[in-house]
Amino acid sequence: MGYVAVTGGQEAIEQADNLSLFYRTRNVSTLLNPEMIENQMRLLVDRVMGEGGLYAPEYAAIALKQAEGDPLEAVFLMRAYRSTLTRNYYSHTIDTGDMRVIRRISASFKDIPGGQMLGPTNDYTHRLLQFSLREENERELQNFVEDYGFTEYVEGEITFPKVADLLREQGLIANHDNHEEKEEPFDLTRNKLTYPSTRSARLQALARGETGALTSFAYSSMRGFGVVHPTVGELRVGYAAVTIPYPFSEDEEDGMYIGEVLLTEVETINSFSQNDDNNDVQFSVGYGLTMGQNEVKGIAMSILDRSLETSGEAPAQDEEFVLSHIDSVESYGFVSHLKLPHYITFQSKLDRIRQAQDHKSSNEGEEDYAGTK
Amino acid sequence: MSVPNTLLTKESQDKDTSPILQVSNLTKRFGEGCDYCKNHELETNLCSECGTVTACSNVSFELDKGEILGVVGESGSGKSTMVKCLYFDQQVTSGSAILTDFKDGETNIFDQSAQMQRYIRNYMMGMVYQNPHLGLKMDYSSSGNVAEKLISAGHYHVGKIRERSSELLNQVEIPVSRMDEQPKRFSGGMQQRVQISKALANNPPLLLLDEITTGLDLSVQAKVLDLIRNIQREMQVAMIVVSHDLGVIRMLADRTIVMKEGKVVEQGLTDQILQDPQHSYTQLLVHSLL
Amino acid sequence: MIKTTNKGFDKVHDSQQIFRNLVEAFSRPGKTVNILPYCNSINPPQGFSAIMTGLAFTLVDREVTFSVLHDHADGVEQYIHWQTFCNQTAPKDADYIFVDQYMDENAIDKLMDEVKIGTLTHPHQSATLFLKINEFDQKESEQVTLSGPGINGEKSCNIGLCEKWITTRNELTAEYPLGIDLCLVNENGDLLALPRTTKIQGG
Amino acid sequence: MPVQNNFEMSEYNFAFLDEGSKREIRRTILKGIAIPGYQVPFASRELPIARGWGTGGLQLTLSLLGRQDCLKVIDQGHDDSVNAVSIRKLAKTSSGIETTTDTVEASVIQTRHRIPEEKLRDDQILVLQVPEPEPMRRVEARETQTERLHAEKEYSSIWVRLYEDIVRWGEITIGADYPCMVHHRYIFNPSPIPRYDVEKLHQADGLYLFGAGREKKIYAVPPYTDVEPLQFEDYLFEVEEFNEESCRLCGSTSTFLDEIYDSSTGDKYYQCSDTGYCSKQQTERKVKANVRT
Repeated sequence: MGYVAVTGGQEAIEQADNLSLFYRTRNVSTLLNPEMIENQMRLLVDRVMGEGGLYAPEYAAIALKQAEGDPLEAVFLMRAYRSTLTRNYYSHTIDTGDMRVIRRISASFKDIPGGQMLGPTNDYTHRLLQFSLREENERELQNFVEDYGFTEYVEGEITFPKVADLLREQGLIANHDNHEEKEEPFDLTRNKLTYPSTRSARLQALARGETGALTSFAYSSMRGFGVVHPTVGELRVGYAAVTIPYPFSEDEEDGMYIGEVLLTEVETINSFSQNDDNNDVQFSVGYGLTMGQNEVKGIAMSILDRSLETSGEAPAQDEEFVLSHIDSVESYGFVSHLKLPHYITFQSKLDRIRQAQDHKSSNEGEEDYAGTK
Repeated sequence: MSVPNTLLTKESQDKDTSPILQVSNLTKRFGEGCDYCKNHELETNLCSECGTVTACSNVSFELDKGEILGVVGESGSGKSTMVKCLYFDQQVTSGSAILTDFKDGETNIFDQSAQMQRYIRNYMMGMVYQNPHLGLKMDYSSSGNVAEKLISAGHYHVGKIRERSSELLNQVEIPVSRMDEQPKRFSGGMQQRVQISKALANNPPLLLLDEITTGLDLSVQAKVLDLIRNIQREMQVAMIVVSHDLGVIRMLADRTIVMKEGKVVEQGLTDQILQDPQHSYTQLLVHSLL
Repeated sequence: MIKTTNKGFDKVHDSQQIFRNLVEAFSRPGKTVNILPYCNSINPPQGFSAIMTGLAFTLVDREVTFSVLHDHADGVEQYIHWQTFCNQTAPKDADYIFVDQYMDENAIDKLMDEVKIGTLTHPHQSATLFLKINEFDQKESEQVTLSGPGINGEKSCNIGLCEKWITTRNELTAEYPLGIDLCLVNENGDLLALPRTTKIQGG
Repeated sequence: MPVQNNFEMSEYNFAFLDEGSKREIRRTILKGIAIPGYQVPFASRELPIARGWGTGGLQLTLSLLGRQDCLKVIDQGHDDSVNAVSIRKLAKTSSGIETTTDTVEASVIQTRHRIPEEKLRDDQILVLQVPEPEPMRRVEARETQTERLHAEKEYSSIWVRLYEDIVRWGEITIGADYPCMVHHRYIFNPSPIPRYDVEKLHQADGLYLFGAGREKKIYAVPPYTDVEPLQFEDYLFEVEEFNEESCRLCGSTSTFLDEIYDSSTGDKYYQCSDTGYCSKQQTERKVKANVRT
């Protein structure tokens, strides 16, 4: 009975689960604990939080452990968990101007108010495989950390003006509609995205999109299938405070601090155009914002934000094409569903092809079309 | 069908004396419009205040059964926009159109829902575009294209669909042996003829023709025009023929309206207009023809 | 703040039961179901119907809007808002409308003139109307004949609606799929649904 | 040895989803029933099973389930297929309700690709998993366009596709997921059930709900509703043929059969795809045989 591979389903699944566990642990000398992942796989954790749409570093670390490091699977675990959470409050809009910045750079100006701040980055490090990591010494590392003398900025102590605001004050940037900013943002979790969508819906879909997919689409635009090839006005990484409306207050503005989140924010400056409202010639800005430190995604998002506001035939200008295909939970799920049995649909197809063959052979020598006889 | 066939008024009623289509004050603006352009007579169709283009401004006319009405004007005069509005490809800004055969013969078809407008298109109109790509599905067979119109009008018998397709394609001189070929493999003139047979498939009382000979060779043009004349004679279809070419209008149209900057500047019998044009713009057109 | 007085209402299981009864009623127009057992622990203010309140608890939250037509609508609306976080709105914008009040012909006309019937692209963006009636089997209401999806052939029954409701409702549902979905309840918790697909004749 | 992926019910909600999510799905279901065949958009939550693996159906099931329910889950007609097992397990663990493999016992049945052989009763709800809810996707890729086609009831393009099939192949070539017209208004995809199952939707006693999680659509076929597979007057809709073949286990000739090849001999044989029904038939046959002897 070779065919019925999936019977005994319950047992088979249990066996499969156990085998996964076996393969994950059989060669293990030291078990990973989620804390290690959270602290030592910082960028991966950030990526999983961003695509998972859930700011919870510890849970992202657990998800990564469970997924044996597969970010797609980890994102999926985060999203599924997120579906069980009741949403009680909507936070106030975060003010990234007040960010406690750990890194900010501008590619537009050499000097900017507040200065460039490289912060933690590998951008200028040679990509040489560091074999010394095999034998990293815990004691030495501890000494390094102690000696480094790192002091974190305290919230509100040091903030940086935004480069885009600098240009905006000079009337060089076309602001997005003011009414847009006042409108309640679209909630992708609670509404189906429909086209044409609002900008807030687009930004949300992009912020949750898969890093690789976003990067590819943005790259296509820069490379020639599109019109957006921007300059990074500013890229900043830092912590922003989150507040929710005070539940027992009638005044919506009354806030309650619930914590801070690490964000990457990117504003890219694009070609200029004539502003419809006041006929001024101004730059247009693309905006990217993602949870954690995920710079390439932030830039890609800002390119796509701008690209989707232009009209044209390129894939990256097609809202439905981009937004329908960047969510990893959807693409990953649907591609992998081909692993499921399709016996019935295949049987139905077999029936049709056999019929079609019969038609062909019985019509041999006559006209193709059965109805003209 | 959620749209019952009873929507068509009885043929038996005597309609010969009344027009089949009455268009009143058809207006189409591209842009918001402002107090200035809504309330003033503008020289051109572009509002200097708000930049709105009034493509059609209060266009009114009637069309009798079996009659061919010519609409002439240079490009940008609003004539194509006008027929596209009638075929619901464009939404009018204001105005009305009444089809005598639809409902009680007093209903403004522009006020109908998209679902109902689709019904009117499918059952009571045919359209031939300048560009065959707009009217045909190039990847489907030619007979499939004709079938599409027939199916839209409620025909679901493959044998009968094929009979009618071959009849129609034959009428426009497409050999029956090629009826299952894709139009993308045909020449421009042939494509235009397939488009005409598709538009005629549901025996529409009203056929709209938008610059259908533009871009065709002269000899092919003559053939297509002949075809239109024959169809009109045999089938008694009322037509609106839009063209920038007064020669085409002269060959086909009983009556003609002349459009400029979105407005009707002159209308009357085609012969009269050609012999004794009143408006200076018409005079210009007629002179350029001679 | 209004104190919660609904300790007895189980937001998980009672609303599940009410929902399943709604599914049954919507699937079989004209069939009467009963939801009293799941609503009788609710104590809404201002003499508002406990049955209506149970339906509101089952269906509305901050993602949709509702409207109440009642002699003391303000108090009731505030109560439902506090319980469900659902935003109250004018009937013309409401997704769910709860009518627990006598309405004369003019009032019916006014309401039915403005309720949402959806668009051809999004016909579901239309109002669901809950009407409280005294009895389905009233003397002044004549028998009507129902047909359409969910009904095996035809069904004759009393629905306790005056002619005005029926004619205005029929007008709103004339161009399917546009229309409203109607749900009738009485204080005993009996409930009967008339989705837009149901043809109502006679009455 | 430990078995992973078990979760403590106390850590999760009854029937997994939070009440707000259920409420949205429930509202959508009611609109779906009120507008048969119309694909009602909904937000669609991520679930612990992958998109494309029945998240639409599962969201419907989890929103329907109450403590009194008895659930049956099948995939390809099988209760024991891995996907069915996994979905049943999630529903059961998170709600504690009864499950069954007997169609007759179930109040809610979730299925992928089949409708059970035993006729759906008026107190049963069948939930179908839908990979691609849009019938017009066969001819139009864009959602904005397909929305408009449905709004205007403009279906000629899919009909022409069938016409072209006939011209080219002498028949309509669509296998499973055969498009149907419901209540004379909407064309819809019945999910990839075989054509053999399509007629069970027409004027049925029970309610059919369809859920597409990835595409975020829910639709319904209420009881006693007209469901007509697209067909021409002279080219009628045809169901799959098994040419007198019978199930090698229960002997049935009136059920949908799986075509199977023996792994060692390569011989072709047939077997009921509805395993629950098949085993019942086998038992009955045995009982009869025993009576005879």
